[in-house]
Amino acid sequence: MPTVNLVFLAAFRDVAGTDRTTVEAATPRAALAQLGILDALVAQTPIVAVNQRICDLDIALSSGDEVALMPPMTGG
Amino acid sequence: MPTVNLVFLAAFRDVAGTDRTTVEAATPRAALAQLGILDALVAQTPIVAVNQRICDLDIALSSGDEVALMPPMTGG
Amino acid sequence: MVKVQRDPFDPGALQQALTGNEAVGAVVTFTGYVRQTDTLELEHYPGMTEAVMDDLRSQAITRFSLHGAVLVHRVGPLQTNDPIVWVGVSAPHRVDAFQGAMFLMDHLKSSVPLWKKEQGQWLRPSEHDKSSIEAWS
Amino acid sequence: MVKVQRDPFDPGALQQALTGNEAVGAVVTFTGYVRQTDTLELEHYPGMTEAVMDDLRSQAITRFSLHGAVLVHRVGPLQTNDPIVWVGVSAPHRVDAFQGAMFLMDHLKSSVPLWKKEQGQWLRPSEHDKSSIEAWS
Repeated sequence: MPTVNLVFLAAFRDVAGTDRTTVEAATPRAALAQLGILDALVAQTPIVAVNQRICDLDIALSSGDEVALMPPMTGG
Repeated sequence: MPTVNLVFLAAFRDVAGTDRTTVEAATPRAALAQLGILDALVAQTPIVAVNQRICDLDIALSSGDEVALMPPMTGG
Repeated sequence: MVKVQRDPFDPGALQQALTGNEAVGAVVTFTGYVRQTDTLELEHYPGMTEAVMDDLRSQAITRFSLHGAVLVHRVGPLQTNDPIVWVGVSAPHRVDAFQGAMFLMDHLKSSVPLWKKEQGQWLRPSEHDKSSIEAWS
Repeated sequence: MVKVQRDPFDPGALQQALTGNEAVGAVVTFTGYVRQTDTLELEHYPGMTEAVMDDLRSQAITRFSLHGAVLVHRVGPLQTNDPIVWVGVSAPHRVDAFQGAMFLMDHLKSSVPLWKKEQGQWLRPSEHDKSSIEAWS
């Protein structure tokens, strides 16, 4: 099982209770389920980036990947 | 018959051969006809202003009016 | 503010006049520059040009709920790369600011007494500039 | 140029970088300011934010035949009246310049990893901002 680094941005830091953690998981969805925050995040239409590229929750992860969970963006 | 001051702007100076002249005329159209340049100007879709307000060629003039003949505008 | 002048202007300094109010969330500016040309000269009709610009400014402020609007147009001889026109508007929101600036520029192109002479020839308005105006009415 | 920074910026100085080329007839700039607020804070995702802005910049240059484009966005704590975002584009003609600047601003609002926290609350995107993006696709 790949070891990946999860990064939580903005409002999602509050949901995850941390800005960064490491888990073993095959997909972003599995990683969030393991942390018990999958439903809470999915309800907030998350954007997922793996190594800073936008992906979906079911992409296959590799060890060392950085998986970012981002709420809808509000710049400008 | 009112005495009015005609002002020719930009390309219309070349048509009129002057930038400014005084004539006695009841309307802008009559003034231009008197100068022999009515057809030449009308062919170039003139804008007419009397005392700096846009009017048409058939407005009744009063003595002392400033009648400007302007070609289509090209600012910006 | 509305101004017709022979001298150059400084876009950064002009923008200052539009800022510093807590209702303003957006400032859009347009600067027109002279593209590669041998000679360009601009003529206006003193008095009327300023009055028409001022009326246009009032129309834009009302129509797009602008907070402020500034129009500056140069006249006289101009060189390649010279700034020729500046329009800046401030508004609470970005869409109004963009719309206001476009409205003003479209009208400056063909509804304000200004005429360009390039290389000795008086320019004619383009069909595009004429139809841009109609889109606002 | 694309930049994410904590420090303020100078719109006039930024515009300088877009001028001085004889193909450029039009420069459109947008400056966003913080409207009346108690506290505003902006977060980004270092690396990805810049990369997405850079990609957006390239898209705009190609799509609207721009000559140049600059995007600057501030992060960190901000005060009322602070400039927060600057977009400037140069193009041969005004319509492309306006379109390019609007495209960039619409995307900065909801397609770039940036998040606003106002008075302790993370903001949600507005329906208007979401639909603005769809209009470009």
